[in-house]
Amino acid sequence: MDLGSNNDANIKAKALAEVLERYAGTEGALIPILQEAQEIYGYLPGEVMREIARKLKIPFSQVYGVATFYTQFHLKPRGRNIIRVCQGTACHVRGGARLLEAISAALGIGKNETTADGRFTLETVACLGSCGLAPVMMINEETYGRLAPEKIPAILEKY
Amino acid sequence: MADVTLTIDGKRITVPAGTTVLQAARDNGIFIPTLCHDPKLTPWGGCRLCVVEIEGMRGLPASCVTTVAEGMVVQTASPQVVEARKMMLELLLANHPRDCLTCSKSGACSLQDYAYYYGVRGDKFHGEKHDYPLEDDNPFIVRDMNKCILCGKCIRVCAEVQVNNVIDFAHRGFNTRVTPAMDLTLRESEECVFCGNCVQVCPVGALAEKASLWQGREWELTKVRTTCTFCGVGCNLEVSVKDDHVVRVRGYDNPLVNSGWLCVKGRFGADFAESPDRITRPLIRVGERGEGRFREATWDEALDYTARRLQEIKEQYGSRAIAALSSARCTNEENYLMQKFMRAVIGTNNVDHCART
Amino acid sequence: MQDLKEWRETLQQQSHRGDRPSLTVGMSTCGQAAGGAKVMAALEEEIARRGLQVDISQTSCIGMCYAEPIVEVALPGKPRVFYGDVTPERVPTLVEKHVLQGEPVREWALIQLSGEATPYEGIPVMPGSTYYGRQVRVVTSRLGLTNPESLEEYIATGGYEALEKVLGQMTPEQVIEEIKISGLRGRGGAGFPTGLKWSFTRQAPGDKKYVVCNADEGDPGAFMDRSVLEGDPFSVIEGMTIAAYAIGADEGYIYCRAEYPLAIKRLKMAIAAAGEKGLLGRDILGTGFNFDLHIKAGAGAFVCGEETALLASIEGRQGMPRVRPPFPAQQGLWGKPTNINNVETYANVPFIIKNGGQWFASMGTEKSKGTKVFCLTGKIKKTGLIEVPMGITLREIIFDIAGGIQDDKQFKAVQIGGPSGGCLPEDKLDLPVDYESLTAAGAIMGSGGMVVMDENTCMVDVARFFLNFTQAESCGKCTPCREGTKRMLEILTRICEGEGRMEDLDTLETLARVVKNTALCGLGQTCPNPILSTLQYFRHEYEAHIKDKRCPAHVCQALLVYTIDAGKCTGCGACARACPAGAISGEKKQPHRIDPALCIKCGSCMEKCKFGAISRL
Amino acid sequence: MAGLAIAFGSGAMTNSIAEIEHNDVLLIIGSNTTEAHPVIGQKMKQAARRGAKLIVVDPRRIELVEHAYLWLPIRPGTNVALINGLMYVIITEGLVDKKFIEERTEGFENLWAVVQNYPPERVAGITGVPAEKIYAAARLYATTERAGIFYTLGITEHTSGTSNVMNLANLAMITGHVGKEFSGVNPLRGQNNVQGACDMGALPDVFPGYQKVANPEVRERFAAAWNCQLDATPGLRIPEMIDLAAGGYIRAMYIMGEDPALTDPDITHVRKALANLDFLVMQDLFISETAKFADVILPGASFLEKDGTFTSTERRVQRVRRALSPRGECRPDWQIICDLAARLGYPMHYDSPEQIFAEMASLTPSYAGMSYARLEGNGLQWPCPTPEHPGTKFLHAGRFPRGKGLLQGIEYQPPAELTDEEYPILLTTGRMLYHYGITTRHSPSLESYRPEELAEINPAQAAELGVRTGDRVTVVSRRGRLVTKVKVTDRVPPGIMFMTYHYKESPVNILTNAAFDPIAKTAEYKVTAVRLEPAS
Repeated sequence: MDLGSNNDANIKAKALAEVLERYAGTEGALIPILQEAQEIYGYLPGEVMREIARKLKIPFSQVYGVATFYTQFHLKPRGRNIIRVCQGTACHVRGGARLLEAISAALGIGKNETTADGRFTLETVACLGSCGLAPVMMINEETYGRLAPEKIPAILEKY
Repeated sequence: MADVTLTIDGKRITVPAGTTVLQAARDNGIFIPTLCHDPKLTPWGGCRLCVVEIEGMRGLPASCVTTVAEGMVVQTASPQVVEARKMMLELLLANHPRDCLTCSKSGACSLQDYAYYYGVRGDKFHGEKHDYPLEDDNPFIVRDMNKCILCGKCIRVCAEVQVNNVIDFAHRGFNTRVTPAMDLTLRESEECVFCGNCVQVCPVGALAEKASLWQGREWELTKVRTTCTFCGVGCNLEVSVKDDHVVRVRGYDNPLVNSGWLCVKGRFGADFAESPDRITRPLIRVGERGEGRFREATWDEALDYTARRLQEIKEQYGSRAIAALSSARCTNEENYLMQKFMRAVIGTNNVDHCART
Repeated sequence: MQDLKEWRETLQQQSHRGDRPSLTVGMSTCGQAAGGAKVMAALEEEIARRGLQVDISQTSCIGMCYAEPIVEVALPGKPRVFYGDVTPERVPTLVEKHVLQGEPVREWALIQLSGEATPYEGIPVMPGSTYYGRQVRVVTSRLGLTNPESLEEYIATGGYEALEKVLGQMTPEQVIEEIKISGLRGRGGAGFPTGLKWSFTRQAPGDKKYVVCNADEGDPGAFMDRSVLEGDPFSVIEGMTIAAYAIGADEGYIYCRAEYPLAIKRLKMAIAAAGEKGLLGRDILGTGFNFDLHIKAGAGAFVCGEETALLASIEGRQGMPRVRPPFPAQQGLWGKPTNINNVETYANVPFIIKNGGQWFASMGTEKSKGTKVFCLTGKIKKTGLIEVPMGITLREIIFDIAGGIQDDKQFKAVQIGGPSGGCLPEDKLDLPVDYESLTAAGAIMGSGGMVVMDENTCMVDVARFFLNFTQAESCGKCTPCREGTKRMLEILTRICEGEGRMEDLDTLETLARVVKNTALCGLGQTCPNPILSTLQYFRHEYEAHIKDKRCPAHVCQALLVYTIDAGKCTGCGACARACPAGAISGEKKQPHRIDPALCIKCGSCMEKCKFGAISRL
Repeated sequence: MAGLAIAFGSGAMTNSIAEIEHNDVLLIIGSNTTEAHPVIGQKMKQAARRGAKLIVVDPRRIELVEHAYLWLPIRPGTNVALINGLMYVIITEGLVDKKFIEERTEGFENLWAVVQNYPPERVAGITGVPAEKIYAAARLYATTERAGIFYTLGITEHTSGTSNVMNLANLAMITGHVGKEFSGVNPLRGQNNVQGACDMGALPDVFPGYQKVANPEVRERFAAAWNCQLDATPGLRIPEMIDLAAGGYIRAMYIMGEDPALTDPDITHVRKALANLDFLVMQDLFISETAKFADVILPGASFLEKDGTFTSTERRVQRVRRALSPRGECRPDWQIICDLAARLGYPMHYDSPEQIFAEMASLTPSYAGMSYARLEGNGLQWPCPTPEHPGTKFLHAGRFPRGKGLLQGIEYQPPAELTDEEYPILLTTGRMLYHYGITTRHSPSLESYRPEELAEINPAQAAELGVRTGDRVTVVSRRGRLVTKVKVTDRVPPGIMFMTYHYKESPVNILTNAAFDPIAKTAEYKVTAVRLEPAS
C-alpha cells in the first residue's frame, strides 16, 4: 500500500468515526449511517459494516441484512458516474426498456455493472417520479427527461 | 384472562382470550399445518401454510398470528383453504431439490409430510431454482440452502434463544437467504458457537448434523432420553441410536431446565463415547510407573489383582493408607457406592472428589 | 401567536407584487429534468446582458409536466403569464417582447392568472382553461405559484392559520372531530378514514406517541407526493403538527424516498425555517406544545410504503412487514402508538381546519369526500399533475383534462393504482373516481397514479411489467409473494415469448387468487391485481399470444416478424447498416431481405428505413 | 460450597435455572457462563434481551460483557475487596433490607466493622474497578427486587475462595436477596454431577446428605444399614492425599474418572506423588495422564452406556438412561465397585442402579422422598424429604438451616502469588466452550474444531513479544514452563493472560500454584504469576 492510499484510508476512517460520533445514542440510526458511510467510501466495504455493527452494538448479520435489503446500498465499488435509468410504468410504456438497451450498448455493460475504466455504473430505478417526462434517467444528481436512444451518446459524452 | 368462545370447523371451542386461532385449533385436535411457527419463538407469520378462512375477514389470515375473538367462525379445511395450502406447497417445492430419496430429513420433514397429506407432487411450476453451494466446512453442521424454505426459525432461535445473532435474512425477495454477514459460512463468521439449536428447529433438510448423515433414517432410530454429561446445568438429551451407534443428539424439552436447547458439547460431543481411544479391556501395567505401557487382562485377573493388592496394603499399612477419588462425572449411584466402598469395605473416610465450586 | 398574525399581515402587504417585473422558473424535479436549469441560466444571462431590474426566482410544479420547462412572466399590475416548452433560444424573444415591450408572446403562452388585473386577450385564464377548468386545487393550490422554499410566502398565502386556530381555540378532540366531519380518507391507497385513525392513536395508552408521514411514494407512475413535498413542504409539516397535537405526540418522522433528493432538501429547509420561527420544536407559538420533526431518507425498497415495513425501516431494520394487528395506532414505532398518513393526507389537514370539515365534505361523493391528486402519464397528450373532486369520471380526466390520447390513437386501457392496481378498459371510462367504484372494477385508488395506454400497448406485457416490478420488490418474508410473484412472472414471460400454453392461464389465475388471499402485506395481496384485471378485461390478448403466437399490439419482441416489402425497398442499405445482428442482406440497389433466424427483432431497421419498406407483423 | 455452608448452613444453588429468565438484575461474578454453562448463559442473555440488567464482574471481556448493563473489569484475586465496596455503598446509602437483617441474620455489627474500611475510592485502587461503577452496581443490585448472584470458579478457585463466597452471602443477606424466588446466591457447578458427588458423601467428612461422620448417631445409623464398622475420623482432602502420597503415608489410591495429573494445580508435584504410590487402580474411559501411573486400569462405561442419576447444579436429580451397550468389555462403574467389594469380603449386590438409589434415599433425608418412578418426567429438586413432597425450587424461605444467617466481616487478603519483575504477567485459567475436562479431547468433532490451546494475550504483550495469533510462546511460572499457541485479543486486558486446562500438550497446571483455600482446599487456579518468552 502506498502512502497516498494510506492517507486516503485514514481520512475516510476519520470521516466514518465522525459520522458514528454524530449518531451516537440515536435510535434507528443504522440506515442513515450506512447512507453516509456509502457517501464516504462510494460503497459499503465489509470492514466498514463490521465497524458500524460494533459501534452500534447491532449484530453484524443484521447490518449485512439491511445493507443487502435496500437497493440503494452497494457492496462493491462503483463507477465515478452513476446512471440510473427509470423503469417506471410511464417510462415503460414510452420506451424505457429500449433506452436501457441503448445505454447498455453504448457503454458495453449490463445492469448493475461498471465500465472497465470506472467511468460509469449502470443501474435501474423503479421510478424517478418524473413520469410526465418519460422516459427519464438520472446521471448522478441530474435528471434527463423525454429521452430517446439517439440522445444518449451526446449526454454520456458530458461525463 | 377471560375466556373466548369461537367455532372452528363447526365445533364450539372455549379458550382463554389472547390465544391464537392455531393454538385453539391444535388444543382441540384440529389439524393445521405450519412451517415457520414454533411456540417457543416469536410469531413470524411468513410461511402462510396455516391460513384459514374466518368469516368477515378479508382473504385467508394466518392462524398462527390471528388471535381468537368472541363468536369467531373459522374454517380450517374449506376448499379455498385447501387450494391455498396446496399452492403454497407447490410454490415451496418448485424451489426445492427433489432428493427426498437421500435426504437425511426424510421421514421427519414437515414439507414432505404436508406434501403427502395434501397430495402435492410439486410439478406445477418449472422455473428458476436456487443453486447454492453446500456448506460443510465445519465439523458439526451441514447447511444446504437449496433446501431452505426461509421460515426463519433458525434466525429466531439464534437471536431469541442463543442470543448470538449470527445469521439473518440477507438480500430480498426470491434471492432472500439466511446467512451470516457477508455471506460467509458459519465457520468463517467466527461468531457461531455451533450450539446447533438452528438444526433442531429446521423443519426441512436445510440444516443437518454432519455426523448423522448416512447413519440412519428417521424411522430406524431408537430415541432415549437422558441427561447431559458436559456441565452442571443438567440439560435433557434425546439420544437417537441405530445399531448400537449414536446417530445424533438433540435437546429434550424439559421446560424446567433446557427447554430442548443445547450447546455445542451436548449436541455434538457425545461422539467421545465411541472414540477408538476408549479402553475396552482391563489393563495391567507392564512398564515403569508413569511410562504408560500396559497389557490387556481379563476382568477376573484385573479384579483379583486389585483386590489382593488393596487387601495387602490395608493389612500392612492400615485402612488410612488407602485413599480414593470419586468422580463428579459418574452417577449418584456410583458415587454412593464408592464412598460406601471406602467406608464400609476399606474402612476409611479418605474419599474425596474434585469439587471446586 | 399574536406575533404570527401581525407577521402574516405585514407579509401580505409586502407580497402585493412590487414595481419590478418578475420571472419565475419551474424548478421541481420534472422542470429540472426538462432543462429548467438551462432556461434559468439563459434568463439570468439575458437580464444581466440588458442590465434590467428584474426579479428571477423559482417555483415548483404547476402540474403541466407536458409543457416543462415553464416560465412565469409577471409585470407589475398585470396578469401572471405562464409559458411552456421554454428553451434557452426562446429566452431573448420572451424578454424582449414581454418584459420590455409589455406584450405577451401569445403563441408560446399556456395560461394566465389574472387576479385583480385585466386579463390579456388570447391567453386562457387559469381557472377557466380546459386543463384547469375541471380541477379543484386544494393541496396543489400553491404549486407552481409560490416559492416553496419561502416560509414567508407560505404564511402570506394563509399558511399556519390552521395551526394557529388549533392551538388557540381547539381541543385535540375537536380537531379529530373536525377531521371526521370532513370525511377525509387516507390518500395513500387503502382509504381508511383519517379522523378515525387519529382517534385510535389518541385513545391508545402510552405517554410517548409518534406521527409519521409516509412519503415513500414508490408506485411507478406516481409523483403526487413528490410534487407536493417539492411544491408546498410547509403544508405537510403544518398538517403533521396538527396531527401531533390531536393525537398527543411530540415527535414525528417523514419517511421519504431517497430518490427524491429535491423533496428531501426542501423538507430540510422547511423544517429548519419553521423551527427558527417557533412553529416546530419546543413551545410552539408559546402554547407549551412541543413537536420535533425528523426526516428519514429511504434506501430503496418499495415495500417500505407498507406501514409496518416503513416503521421497521425507520427503526433501522430490513423493511419486512409484520402482521397486523397490532396496528401502529396501538404499537407502532419502537412499540409506541403511532399515527401514519401519507403526504397528501397531511397536506389536506390545514385546509380542512381552516375552511371547516363541512367545506371539505361538500366536495366529492357520499363516501369519498374532497379532492384527489392524480398523476396523468402514459400515452396521453397532457401528462401532468392534476387535482380533481372525487366522483369525476375517468373519461373526463383522460379526455377533457388531459386532451385525449397522444397522436389521436385508440384508447385501450387506463392503469390506476400502480402495481397494486388494475387496468380498466374503455367501457369503464364512465366510472366515477371514488374508492369503492375503482375497487369494484378491479383497480384501486392507490396513491393516484394513472397510466393511460393506447392501441400500441400490449396488456400481457403490461402485466409482466408490473410483476417484474413486484417480484423485484418482494421483501421475501412470506411464501406466496416471494415464490408466487416469481412463478407468475415466469409464466407471463413465457406467454410474451410465445411459449405459453392455454393451461398456463388457469394456473396463473389460481396462483393470482391464492397470492391475493394469503400474502402477508398489502404489496403481496394486491400484486396479482394487474394480472387479474388484464385477464378479466383483455383475456383475448393473452389467447392471441398463446394460440396465434401473435402480439396484437406489436410489442412482444419474440412474436414479431419484420419483413421488407421488395416493391418499396430501394436497396439503399441503411437497414443493413443499422442491423446489429447482421440479419439483413442484399445487393446494392436491389431489394434486401431479413433472415428471420438471425433477426433479434430490435426494430432498428424499421426506424432507419426512409421508404416505409419494412413492416412488423 | 463451604462458604455458603458457613453463612447459611448448607451449600448449593439457592434458586432454579428456570427463574433466571425472570430476574431483573443478575450479578455475574467470576463466571464465564456462556462457555462454562452455555445453556444457563443462554438464559442470562435472554433475560438481558428482555430488559434485565446484567452486572458482569470479570477481568476478561467475556461474551456476557457484550450483553451487560455494567462491566466491572476486576483485577483477579480482589473479589473480597470489591464485594466489601459494594456493601459499603449499600450500607452507607441506607439501601439495606433492615427487616431482613433483623429477623433473619446475626453479626451485622461485625460485618460493618470490616466493611466501613472499604469506601469505593479505596476499593477502586485494589480492584482496578472505577469507583463510579462500584456505586452504580451497588445501587442497582440493592434496589432491584429480583436480583440474583451467580458465580462459579472465578470466585472459588482462589486462596480466598471461601471468603469470597461468604462475602457474596453477606451481600445477598444485607439486601434481603435470598430466601425467595428470582434472587439468591447461585454457585453454578462446573461438572455434570459435582452436586451429586457431594450429596452422595464422596467427601471425607460427611456421609450422604452432608451427615457428619464425626456424629456418632449418624455413624451408628450407617453402620447398621451397611452392616460394618465405621471410622469416626474425617478423611483426607485431595491436596492432603497428594501430599501424603508424596510423603509415603498414602500407599494406594483408587481413582474413578478423575485426572489429577492434568487438572490439579502444580502437576509436577502431583505426578511425583502418583509415582510414589505402591498401588494405583484407575477406573476410566481413556488412558488419562493419571492412568499412565496406574497399576491396573479398569474400563468403565460412559454416561451413554449406563443407567443412573445425576444431580444438576440446581439440585435437580434427573435420570441417566442407557442408550448404548458398553463398548467392548467395558462395565458400568457401579458393577466394578460391587465386584471389588465382593472380592474384598464384603458382598455388595444390586440388580440395578435403581436398587442402589433406593438404599441411598433411605439413608439421605434430602433425597428420602425420591424414587426412580418419581424422577420420570422432569426430575426432582432436593430437599425432597417425603414421597409426597414436590421438591424445592428455592432454598431458605423463612429460615436458614443454621437458623439465622451469619454475617461476618471479611478482610481482603491479596492472592498467594503476586506478579513481580521476573513474572510480570498474571495468568488466569478456566474452561472454554468446546471442551469439557478431558473427554471431549476424544470427541472427533469437537477435537477437530479446537485441537489446541490458544492462550489469550493482549495486543500489548503480543507487540512486546512480536507475536501474532497462531504463533507460539513459552510461558514460565515459578513452578514450570510450557509452550503454547496464542490468540491476540483485547478480551484480556494488558498484563493478564488466559489459558484453559484441557490440553495435555500444553498442561497449564504445570504453571499453577498449589496454594489452597484454607477451608475448602480449593487451589488458586485463577492467579499465577508468569512471564512470556519467545518459543525456542
